[in-house]
Amino acid sequence: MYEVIAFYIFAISTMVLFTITVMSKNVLYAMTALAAGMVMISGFFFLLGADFLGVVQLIVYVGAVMALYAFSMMFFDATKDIKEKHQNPSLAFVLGGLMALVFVIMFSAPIIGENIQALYPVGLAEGLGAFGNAQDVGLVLFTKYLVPFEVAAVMLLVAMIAGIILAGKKMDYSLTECEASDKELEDEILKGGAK
Amino acid sequence: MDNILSILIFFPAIAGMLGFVVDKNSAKAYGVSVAAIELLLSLWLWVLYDGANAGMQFSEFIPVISEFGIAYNVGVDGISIFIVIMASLMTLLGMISLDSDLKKMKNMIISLLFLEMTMVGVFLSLDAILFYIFWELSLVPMLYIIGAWGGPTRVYAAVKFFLYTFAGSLIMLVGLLAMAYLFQVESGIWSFNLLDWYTLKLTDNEQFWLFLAFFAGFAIKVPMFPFHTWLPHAHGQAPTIGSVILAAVLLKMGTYGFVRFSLPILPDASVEFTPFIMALSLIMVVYTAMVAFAQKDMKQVIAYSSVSHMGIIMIGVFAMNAEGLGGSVFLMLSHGIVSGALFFLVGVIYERTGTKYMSEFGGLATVMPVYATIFGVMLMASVGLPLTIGFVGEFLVLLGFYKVSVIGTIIAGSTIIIGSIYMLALFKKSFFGPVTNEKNYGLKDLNSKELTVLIPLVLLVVWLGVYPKPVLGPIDNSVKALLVQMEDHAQSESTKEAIIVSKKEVK
Amino acid sequence: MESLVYVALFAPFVGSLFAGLFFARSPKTHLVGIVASGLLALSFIASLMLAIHVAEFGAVHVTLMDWINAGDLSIPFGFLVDEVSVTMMVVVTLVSTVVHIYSIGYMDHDKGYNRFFSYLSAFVFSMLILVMSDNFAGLFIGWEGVGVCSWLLIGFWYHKADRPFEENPSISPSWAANEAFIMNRVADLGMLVGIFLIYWNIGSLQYDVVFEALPNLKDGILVAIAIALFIGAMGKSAQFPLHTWLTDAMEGPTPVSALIHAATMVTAGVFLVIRANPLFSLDAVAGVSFFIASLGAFVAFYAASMALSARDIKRIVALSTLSQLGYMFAAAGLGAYWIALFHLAAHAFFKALLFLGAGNVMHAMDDELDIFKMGGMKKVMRGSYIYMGIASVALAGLPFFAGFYSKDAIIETAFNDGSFIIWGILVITAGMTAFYSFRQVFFTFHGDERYKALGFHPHDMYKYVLVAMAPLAALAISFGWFMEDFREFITRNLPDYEMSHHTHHWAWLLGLLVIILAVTGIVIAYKKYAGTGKEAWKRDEVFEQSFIYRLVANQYYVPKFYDEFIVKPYTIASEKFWAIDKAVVDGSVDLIAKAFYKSGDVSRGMQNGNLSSYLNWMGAGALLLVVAAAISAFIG
Amino acid sequence: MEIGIGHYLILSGLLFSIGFVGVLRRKNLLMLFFATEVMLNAVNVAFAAIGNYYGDLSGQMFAFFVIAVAASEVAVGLGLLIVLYKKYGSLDLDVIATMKG
Repeated sequence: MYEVIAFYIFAISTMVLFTITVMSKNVLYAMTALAAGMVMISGFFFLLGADFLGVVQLIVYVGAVMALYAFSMMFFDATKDIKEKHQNPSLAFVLGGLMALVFVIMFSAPIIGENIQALYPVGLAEGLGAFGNAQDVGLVLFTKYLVPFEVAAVMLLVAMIAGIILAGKKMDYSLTECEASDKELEDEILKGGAK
Repeated sequence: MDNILSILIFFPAIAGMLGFVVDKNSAKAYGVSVAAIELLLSLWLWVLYDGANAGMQFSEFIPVISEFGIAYNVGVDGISIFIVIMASLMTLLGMISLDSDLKKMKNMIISLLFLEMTMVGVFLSLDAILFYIFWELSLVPMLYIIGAWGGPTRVYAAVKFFLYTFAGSLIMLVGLLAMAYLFQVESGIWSFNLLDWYTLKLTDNEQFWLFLAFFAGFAIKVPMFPFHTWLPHAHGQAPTIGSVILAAVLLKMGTYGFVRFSLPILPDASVEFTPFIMALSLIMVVYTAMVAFAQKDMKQVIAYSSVSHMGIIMIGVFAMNAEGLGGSVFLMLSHGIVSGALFFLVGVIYERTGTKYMSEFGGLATVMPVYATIFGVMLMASVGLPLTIGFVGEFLVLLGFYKVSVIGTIIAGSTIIIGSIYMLALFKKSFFGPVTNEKNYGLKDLNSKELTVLIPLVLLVVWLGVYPKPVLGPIDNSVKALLVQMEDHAQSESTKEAIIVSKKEVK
Repeated sequence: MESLVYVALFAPFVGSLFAGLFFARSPKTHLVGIVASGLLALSFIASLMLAIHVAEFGAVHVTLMDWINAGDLSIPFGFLVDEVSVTMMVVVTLVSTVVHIYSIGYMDHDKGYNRFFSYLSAFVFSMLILVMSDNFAGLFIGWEGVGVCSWLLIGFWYHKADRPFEENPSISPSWAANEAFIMNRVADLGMLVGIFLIYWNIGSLQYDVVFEALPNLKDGILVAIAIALFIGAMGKSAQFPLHTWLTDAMEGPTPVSALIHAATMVTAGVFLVIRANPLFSLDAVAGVSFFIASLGAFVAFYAASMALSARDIKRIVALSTLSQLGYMFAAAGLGAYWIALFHLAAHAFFKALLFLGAGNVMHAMDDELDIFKMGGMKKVMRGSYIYMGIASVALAGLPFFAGFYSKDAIIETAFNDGSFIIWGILVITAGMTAFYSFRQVFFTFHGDERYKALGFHPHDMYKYVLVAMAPLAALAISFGWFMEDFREFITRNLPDYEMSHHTHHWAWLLGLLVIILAVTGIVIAYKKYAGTGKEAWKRDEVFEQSFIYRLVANQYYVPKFYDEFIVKPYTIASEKFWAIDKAVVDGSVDLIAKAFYKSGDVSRGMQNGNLSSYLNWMGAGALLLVVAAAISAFIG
Repeated sequence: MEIGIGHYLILSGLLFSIGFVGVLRRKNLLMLFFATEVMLNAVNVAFAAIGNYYGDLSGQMFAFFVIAVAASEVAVGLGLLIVLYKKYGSLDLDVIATMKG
């Protein structure tokens, strides 16, 4: 019963929060709503018994990703409202609505649900369930999904470096004035050389 | 000289490659000498060729992709040898005819040499893939020649020429691949060797579709009605040399394809399709001849007449007897020489006056008697006067086709009437009557360069008209062998009945 | 004997090459004319020797070399000199020699003098191939060869401009040349079909093989062959309805008209029928033969009627040629081949003479052709007057002249055959012939000197030209005297034609009837046209407006009909086809190309560079995929 | 009333659609990033739900990797956004329409 109540609370709140994210004109509002929505999502994970995933969601998304957004926001002018021109304002809603409709029809039809079967029921078949979710995840992650895990790790490293390089290039002056300052720099060097 | 065929194919290409480093001013001399050597080589091939032997000679076989049976496989028989000689002759004469202050002369020479390689390659290939490669490659230099040296709407004409023929030959490629697949299914090994394919017996249904696929490629090249409209555009815009090569050699690839592929590989379908081909060809003969009559532009008359004559060649191919088939192979040569010469002649007057419209001329015979005489000779050859080259082929084709259809022969035979109508009308409008255009009074008669080009053609026209035996003999032998092969290969009784094998012995 | 055959055949060819290759561009020189004439004389002598040889030892058959060998077909360059061909050879070379010599004088002032001899000799060469060949393909070579030479010679004065039909019914030499060539080609198609029929049913084109195999063929095929070959003959011999080119061919120089369009080429059709007599005398093709005879009789009358009103001196002669060709076909169709050949030879002599005489008149009158503008010229042109008189008498068929024997024999044949309608037509035509040929003579040489008012100063031809014409005149008079010898000679090869007793009985009466008619015609012509002073001829404007006169003067409107119902529709159809070609055939191809271009142009709007709109497109695509997934999930 | 897999899937679909609307609607690049995050999270929920209801950890694993990918995407993407912003002074797609063909 609590599960049901929790599900509906989480469901309603995520939907509302994400709608705010999508519709809001203010970046800060949108970001805040997104972060809140992420927290609510982690609630689903706990509900589903994926404790480790829920924790990761909180740490990575709500913590790291949102922090990244927040920091990057410092580069943009976040106080102003975002002005967007919409040529076909209704188009997005029509398409989105259609998409939602299709999903609802698809998933509410019993035929789909019956066709979904577990191909590799890891937890049950190997009796992992006994230790709790975090241990199970660890076991699977470092055995069956070891290679993807390592690849993901490398990827994260690469992404981190890339992020630093892209964002951190010539941090000390504005890129828009880049050419002008380049010239000044050159001039200075030339003068120095001449001296 | 075991590999004379390879030398024939690749000598112009290598020479063309070297042509890039030749000095701009000596480019023409270089091109002429290369083409002359090539012609001598092809004549040497004729000397070595054993006319009594009907089969493939000087064959070379080098496996290239052996898993799929693709090989470098060339050979020559009576059907192809003379077309090769004609191709090299036409290239040489074309080079000689080039105006020495043509812009980008070096590019022209190199294009022509590459074109020569592809032309010779097409007629000598015995491997379907090799054939296809040369077939498609031949488009490229021609596209460039039309596109770079052509008239005002040259790009349109060149692109149309390229895309139209390319679309057809892609369908043909599908047919070739399907054929190889069927061969693999039947025999367990992959082979693109034509001589292997000749032995394969296919069902009616397979033959039907394969014939259509080949037809798409060949018919557009011929060009058969109603796929002919690229040709007048191409001729109208192409420079003289382009028109000459196009009419003399490139069109023959189509009819040659029918002889080399459709007939022997798909005998039953060929017989089955004969009424269809006949209908198209007859429309082609009569309709385009009438369209030719309506033209105002001299070159277009000749272009349409080309189409009309190709119709005669087509019905000869599908006559299914030695007279008709041999005649049509001979007619390929004679049409090449005659229409080539006619395009040269139109080029001469175009070079002098800058126009091709007949209304601008009139009375040219008074001003340029030698020109008019040579034009007259070619005109008579074109309308198929006995003792000129045009008659032998046309007579044999009509004779052979008579066995297939009497009405068809009478309709096709009307070419001797309507052919002379448009040709004589052209001659009258341009050459007879008083000199109507004052500008034409000062026109110079043929100069020595033009005579060098035209005199050999005139001699050929007369020589092969009076004494066609040296050429007709080998053609006849190979054609008879082809028909025997077709009859052995045919499956239905009606096909065997339609194919008439000569009573005389075939070696 | 072989060498003689080759000498006879190739001497004119050598003459043609001599004139054509070495002197084509050099100014006129009499050397060319003399050499060409000399070579022709050589050819004539060789032919004559061959004739003697044939008379003594029989036919000569030589094969020069192979021509076409393909499949089972084998055509050699073979030449057969037998009684029939040697007769033709002698006639052709004799007339040609005279015409060549004549041309030296006639073409004296023409710039194209050398060219003319080249063409003329080439024509004789082709004609000799035609008559000497031993197979149908060889015949066809000559057949087409004379066609081309005729084209070249009719259009000899190619530089003349076109004039409207009303001014000059032949429009221009080049137009007339093209007309002749194309009309002949129509007939040649028939000939070709005949050759194909022969080949596929017999397997050879050699005369001897073919004629031997003919009786074994089915009737239908025989009739088809006969019809096809006769269509060929109709074109060359200008039989109705392919006759209009012959009168227009008079645009060529007069020696050409004399040689080609009177004596030799136009008789090729008759020659073909005579040559193929084993075919045409078969019972199975009796219908075709009778048709030939009937058509011949019809053409004889038809042409003669047109000649009655013609004003153009050459046209009159041309129409009389047409009429006489009709006689020949009538004889050949009725099976009297040797009589046809005899008339052919006799006609060649007197008609060539007549033409050359007309040429003299033209030459004197600065190429004026209208006989209304002549008159009383016998004083200034005595030689020509005599020659034309002789020729006209021969043509009219007065006793003891060549035409009398041959024409009378034909009329007798028709009577003997029981074809009284043909007979009647031929008899009436004989009267008309006498009238119009003497109308011409009287118009030209008698009556008032109308030319003086128009400022002409006529003078007779060179003496040597008149001398050269003498052999023709002699033969026009005397050829008929050798009728029995000729019959004996020729019937060794051709079937004899015997008159029945009944006919023999009536023969003198028939002859008398024809003579009376002819004399009547001449007398009427004399009364009407030969008077001077008060009795002089005057134009009868009222009569010229009458329907019959106009019908005849306009050649029964046949040229108009051709122009209106063949030439114009053909031209219009060609133009229409061209329009269709551009709009429909080419248009549909371009339409495909345009469709691609258009679709590209339309879809280019998607690539506006705005990521947001790309995202919209992507979203729509994603939605589509989801829908597709949903559908496939529900279905599958 | 039992919460079954269907509930979660429908929820996931709805959330995905919300993100989808965002992707279609927004023209600010940063907001587009937010919308994609929404979509990714929606999918994660579905993965986790399926994994749970079928006793298979693979669902969670996928969600886990999705989070990893999303994180790296954000890292690189934000770097690029900064560069873009410095270049154009705006993140509006209508302004950065340089891909016009």
